[in-house]
Amino acid sequence: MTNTNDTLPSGTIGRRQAAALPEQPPNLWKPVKPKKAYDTVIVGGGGHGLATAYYLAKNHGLTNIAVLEKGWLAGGNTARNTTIIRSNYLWDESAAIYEHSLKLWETLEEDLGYELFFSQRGVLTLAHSISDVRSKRRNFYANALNGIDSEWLTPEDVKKLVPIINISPDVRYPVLGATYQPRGGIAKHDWVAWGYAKAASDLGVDIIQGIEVTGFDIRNNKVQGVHTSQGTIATEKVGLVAAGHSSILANLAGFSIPIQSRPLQALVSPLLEQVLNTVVMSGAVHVYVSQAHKGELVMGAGADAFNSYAQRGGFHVIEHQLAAALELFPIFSRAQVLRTWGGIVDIAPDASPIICLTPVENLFINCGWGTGGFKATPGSGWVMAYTIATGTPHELNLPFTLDRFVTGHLIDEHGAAGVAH
Amino acid sequence: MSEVSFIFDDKLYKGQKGEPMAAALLRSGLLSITNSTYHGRPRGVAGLGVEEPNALVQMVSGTKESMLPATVIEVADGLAAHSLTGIGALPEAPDEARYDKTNHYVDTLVIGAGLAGLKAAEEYLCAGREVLLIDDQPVPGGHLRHLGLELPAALRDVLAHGNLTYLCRCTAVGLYDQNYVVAIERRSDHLGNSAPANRSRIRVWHIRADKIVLAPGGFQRPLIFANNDRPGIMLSHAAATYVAVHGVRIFSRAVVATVDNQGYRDALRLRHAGVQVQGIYDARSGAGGSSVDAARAAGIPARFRATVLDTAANAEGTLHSLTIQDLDTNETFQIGADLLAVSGGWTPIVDLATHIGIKPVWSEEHAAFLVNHSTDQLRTAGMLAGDFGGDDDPSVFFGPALDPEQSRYAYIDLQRDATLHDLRRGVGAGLTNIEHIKRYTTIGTAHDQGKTSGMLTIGALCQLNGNVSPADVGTLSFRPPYVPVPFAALAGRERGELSDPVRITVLHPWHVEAGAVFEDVGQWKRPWYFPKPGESMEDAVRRECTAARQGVAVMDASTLGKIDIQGPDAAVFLDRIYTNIFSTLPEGQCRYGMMCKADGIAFDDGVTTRLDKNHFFMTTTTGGAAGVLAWLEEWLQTEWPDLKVYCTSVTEHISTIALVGPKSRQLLRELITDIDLSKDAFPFMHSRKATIDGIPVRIARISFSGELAFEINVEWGYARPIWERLWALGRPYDLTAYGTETMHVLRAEKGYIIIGQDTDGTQTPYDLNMSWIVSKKKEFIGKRSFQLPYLKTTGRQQLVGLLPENHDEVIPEGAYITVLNAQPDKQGKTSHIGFVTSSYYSPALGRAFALTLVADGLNRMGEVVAVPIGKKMIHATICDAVFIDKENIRRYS
Amino acid sequence: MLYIPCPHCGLRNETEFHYGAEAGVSYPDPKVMTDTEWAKYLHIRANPKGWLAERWVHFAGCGRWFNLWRNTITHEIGPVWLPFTIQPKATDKIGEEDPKA
Amino acid sequence: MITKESPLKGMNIGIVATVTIRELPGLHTIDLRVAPGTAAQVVVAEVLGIDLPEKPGRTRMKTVSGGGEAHALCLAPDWWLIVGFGEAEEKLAPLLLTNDYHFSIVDVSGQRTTIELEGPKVREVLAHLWEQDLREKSFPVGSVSQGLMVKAPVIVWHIAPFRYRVMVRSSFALHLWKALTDAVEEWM
Repeated sequence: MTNTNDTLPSGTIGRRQAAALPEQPPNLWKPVKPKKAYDTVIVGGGGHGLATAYYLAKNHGLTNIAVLEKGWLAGGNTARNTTIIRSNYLWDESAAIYEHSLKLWETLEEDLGYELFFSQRGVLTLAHSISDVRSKRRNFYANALNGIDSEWLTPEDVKKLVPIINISPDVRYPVLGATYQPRGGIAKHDWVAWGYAKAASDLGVDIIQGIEVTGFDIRNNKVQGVHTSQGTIATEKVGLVAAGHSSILANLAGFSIPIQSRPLQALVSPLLEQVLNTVVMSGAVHVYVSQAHKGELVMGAGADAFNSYAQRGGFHVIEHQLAAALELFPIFSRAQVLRTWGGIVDIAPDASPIICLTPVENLFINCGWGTGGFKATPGSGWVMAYTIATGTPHELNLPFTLDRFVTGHLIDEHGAAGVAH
Repeated sequence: MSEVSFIFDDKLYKGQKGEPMAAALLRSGLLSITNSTYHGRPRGVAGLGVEEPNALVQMVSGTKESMLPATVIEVADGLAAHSLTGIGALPEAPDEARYDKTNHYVDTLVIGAGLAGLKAAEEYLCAGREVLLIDDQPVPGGHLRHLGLELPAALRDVLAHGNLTYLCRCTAVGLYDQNYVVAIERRSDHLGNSAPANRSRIRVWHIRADKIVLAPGGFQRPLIFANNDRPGIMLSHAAATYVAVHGVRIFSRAVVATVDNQGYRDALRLRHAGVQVQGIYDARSGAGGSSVDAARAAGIPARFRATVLDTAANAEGTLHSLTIQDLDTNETFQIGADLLAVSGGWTPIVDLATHIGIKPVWSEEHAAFLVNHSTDQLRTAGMLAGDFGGDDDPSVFFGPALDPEQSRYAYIDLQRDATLHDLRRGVGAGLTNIEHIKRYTTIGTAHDQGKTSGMLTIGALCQLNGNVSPADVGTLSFRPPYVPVPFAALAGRERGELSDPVRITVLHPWHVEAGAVFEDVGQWKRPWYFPKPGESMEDAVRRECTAARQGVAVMDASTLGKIDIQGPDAAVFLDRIYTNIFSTLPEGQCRYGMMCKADGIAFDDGVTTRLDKNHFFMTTTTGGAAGVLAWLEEWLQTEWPDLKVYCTSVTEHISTIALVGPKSRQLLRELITDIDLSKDAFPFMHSRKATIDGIPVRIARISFSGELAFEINVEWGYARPIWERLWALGRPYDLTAYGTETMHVLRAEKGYIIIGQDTDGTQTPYDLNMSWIVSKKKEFIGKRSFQLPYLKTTGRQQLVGLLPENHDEVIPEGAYITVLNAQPDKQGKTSHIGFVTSSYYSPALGRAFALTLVADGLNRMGEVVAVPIGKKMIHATICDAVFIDKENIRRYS
Repeated sequence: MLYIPCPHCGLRNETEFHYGAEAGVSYPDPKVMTDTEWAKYLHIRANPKGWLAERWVHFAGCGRWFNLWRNTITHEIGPVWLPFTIQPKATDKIGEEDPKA
Repeated sequence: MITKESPLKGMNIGIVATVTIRELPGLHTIDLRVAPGTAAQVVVAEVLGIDLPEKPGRTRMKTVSGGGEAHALCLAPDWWLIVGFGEAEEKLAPLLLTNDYHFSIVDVSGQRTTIELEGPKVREVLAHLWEQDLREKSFPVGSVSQGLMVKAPVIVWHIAPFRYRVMVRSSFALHLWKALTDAVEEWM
């Protein structure tokens, strides 16, 4: 459901009615203390972890579950992304899982009974050179075969959709065309996590903040519990869903994963009159922009080159990105950068996720979403819940194993995606 | 100071040049400036600088920047603005202003030119350091300016010191790792219409300093009470400054509500400026200090344990009267006032310090979060370090206890219209972490990023959580930039043609004159095709192709990467780098080679010539040039230091001209007379030195078209004259220039791949039907990966040709291929067997054709397949990927 | 914008360098590798929280590869060393715990 | 008669009150690669008759036949750019053939285009585009450094007081020229 109407009285001076967010529900998740034992422990209280807990409870009837969050709920990448949602990925395996996710998005507000500002305003992916056009068109044809809504737009079509975009052939990297996914869009990130948290909590899931997992109780290569900053918690199954800390947790459990953790920055402007009703992405010049419901421009930058857990990146990345943005949107010249921030993205060698069993029995891992995690939240939680509940991967996450790095069966979204916000 | 006039909300105002617009508006009696964003309540100026939560304006003059606080805009002639309700607008008109950047290195950077900053600067100057002093105000002195005081002479000397650079109107917006600061200097807005055209409006400073001193000062806090947002309610320091320094004379009856001695100091200033101060209501149970005594001596009634509970407004919505509450008896009474000056204590500006992860520490003594930090690299000073000056003993008090109804109008974040009520709901919803409260209430997310509301939120949470200490609640996280910065400033000069380098060959001007249409290949501009007047692209490409196949055509191949490789181990080295063998290559001969990464995936290819035993000349793809050289260096430096090899890029030292076609030898004979170009004397894939008018050139019989072809390699600077001469000689041959499109058609007709077009980063040489190039005899990078299960499975996609049934139908590149009559499954998915990588019309074949990657393609020869294009279904036949001259007679001719 | 100490050119902005991930992962003998061992060489690199011994190349300057210790939480930069020389401890300069020690 | 043509042909010398920008066409340069501290380095230096500074960033000058100036610019521990020394190649060629010494020489005269900037504000102008430290104490006369200028690979060479040479990869020459002439805008 697309929500654009305001629910609070609005200011009248100035050129625009102020759109306000509706009041949040009077209750979210129940504050609880950790129990001595659970059937399943989810490590990581971000969107993916909360969604995993929710689907374990809802789809598989497992409610004796704890979600353990080191910091504050959804304070990691869930709070730090650009909220872009789409499913028009190149490879069949990727398209399948992201499309599954998008289908879940389309009913999520009803499902959770929570306003998420899920807005299917469409996602444009621009092409700026002939080879860029070639690969984007391939993407478009691939989507068509996979039953994913996708259109190919000429620069003129793009201009109709986004009147403020500059399609002049004279700019350094002119717009030569674009793929368009009408069902793509954005949602309000914090509320997605809170919606899952509330729904999971209502189903009896324990959500515990400020508790850090310091190790695992593993006997006969089988996980028996987790050691935490608040003591050991016994459990039969553990799901690691802690983007930005996956390598650390895997090492604690005694195995290595092919993940590098990098800073990924984003920024937001002050409230502005609506000028952009579509999500615009351009991997070639690293511009990922949408205008949120309240009116702020939300932009994503490219990932920094080096490993870091500092949740901050280099300012030069922001500067180059804004230069590119102004070539595309001259009207942004006087928009202001209000706030910049960084998340920690776990990037696998093929820029595809890892959702699978691990060398440790009953220990499952979900990581490596790179820059694409937010859009995958429902689908990721859904297949992770299935994998944990049944002990076997769902066909949707079957290709996304750790084993693929040994067999060589990578799902290389690098060539296709660049930075796949 | 001179008087200027400016326009606000379409009315003319007078002001003193350089004073804040807020001061001029107040002096003229404009109390209510705008309505609030969501609640639509009247709001007026409440602060003194960037912390201002209400008075946001959009410039109508100049660059029309939006969301600027009237408290920081300096009035000048010709300036015009209008009020905003907290939502900015992006003007359509192009931004004509100039924005630039500079890079600056200095021994010591001092941020903040208040007393603390100036004293620090003096200290480092005395120690012989060079100092850069930046400050966001138009004049130095910090609070002195607000007090209307002059700088002491000693500090004026600091500013005059030869080793000091002082930048005013320059705001440090971000502190980054290794003492890197980004600062924004606003350089022309204050000049109004007298700003020079060539002066950049905003300059971004990238500053790297050995030592940084943070002396940013602080913001005064408001208090939380019902209806605390009315015009006429101001921070006491702001009110006193507007009245005492800027001559605002619109207030007659003032009341001061305070929790520190600042309230007394400001009450005195108001009083001295002729404002009747009816009372100071101090929430503390008592306080000493000179300012308290002075206020008493001045006869200003002061009362402890009392504060403001609520306010009332007159018809215009501006302050009319207050309800004062005795905090011991809870008795209340009314008092009339048109100015309420509030002093809730000071909040040091911790923002920059927290940018690099320094955690502020709560000080009960100062009733504030401090950063008292001192290392070799970074030091804090002034208020931030706990030096509040004055005679203060502040207390922790944020406001009286309010009932639910009152809390609906007790504003914490005035920009976001977020109230104590909203905050209570958040706590009620089970939220404990301040970051959750922020997101639940949107407090601190507005234009001012919580500069005044942040501490109020912490204070309110302390009360709601049972009077815990702010230390337990912690601060909100601050992120760059400290104040909003226009996109244009951060883009700087990186606009238009300077937004990214345009790389061109030395022949580029000729191509332009010849009317070439260009394509971007990475940063290069390459001629795509050369249309004659009236020709379509299709016409031009067909003409160019035909010339190359039947006559003689020429192209500028200078963008190819070129690497000079020398040393006794050069051949061994190439054997390890390339999948095929180069040590057996005779001197003076060329060989096509392919490179894989360690994962076995093809990543670059090109022809390498052995100039002599220990000397090779490698060419790479245009896009791969830098990557390949880096790849070679990485292996030499980090794995094989024992190999005696040196690699040198000569991409732009050597220009390459490709002469192609059955008549190319004839034409070349006229240009090159000192070597025998005959088939036998100069066979295919051989290289010869020659001269043209004494200019040394190297000729190679290399063909990317399958035709008889020669490459002329010559020093960059000589390429244009030689190209010109070739054209003069070529006229009788109808010499034709061709671009990248024709090059692609010609090579595709021969089944020659282009890495990056016919590959997508998942193909091994085997997949490209090039097992012949993979040496079985030797080790090379990537070989091991060919043994990985998935890379040796049968049925992998392989490079094959495709011929559409309809000869004129050029299949779109990127299109997917299915078996005949493929049907979608229940999820609407249709499985495919591959896709089209290259597709063109071939004049030579008189039909369209394509190169494709098809699963098990080599075993599907002759199979008719389908290519769905939307509703349309193209039928085509899989065939060998070589379409022309399979026997290679032409290139050998 | 990290300020990276090139052992040959001195301190330079991060934009002059390319990142090379974990240091000290040398090319193994492919002939004796199991698929699993080979995959480890291809894809597994250290990704610790804290001190990381990593490779950089000063591509825009001298073009040389080198190694340094960097703290992935604080971005503090520790000792630098050249390929094929003894790897110092992160503690040599800063007095932090060396994860590999 | 064939004469060289510069990538900046037709670009007028940009002169403003405070800075002069001009191209120095036809500068002869070769890349010399030889391992430091080896016999090869000693012999090469002897044959060239110019000592090779061992620290990247340093330069040496010698006057050559005809009174011209030749310079050796140390770009990396084993990499020198030899500027204005036409005979260098033929002097070293025989030594290379002996195969007794491992080094390489490559004529790269075309690889880079040299732009010279001079004037009282030259450092301010360069600071707009050059991220490295130009302070006298960090980059005195005689220093050389490689880096990126408006994303173009360059060698910046402080050849004399208030005089700098920027040697840019030739395909970027026009791009850099435009950026430099833009950067002087405010220093007119």
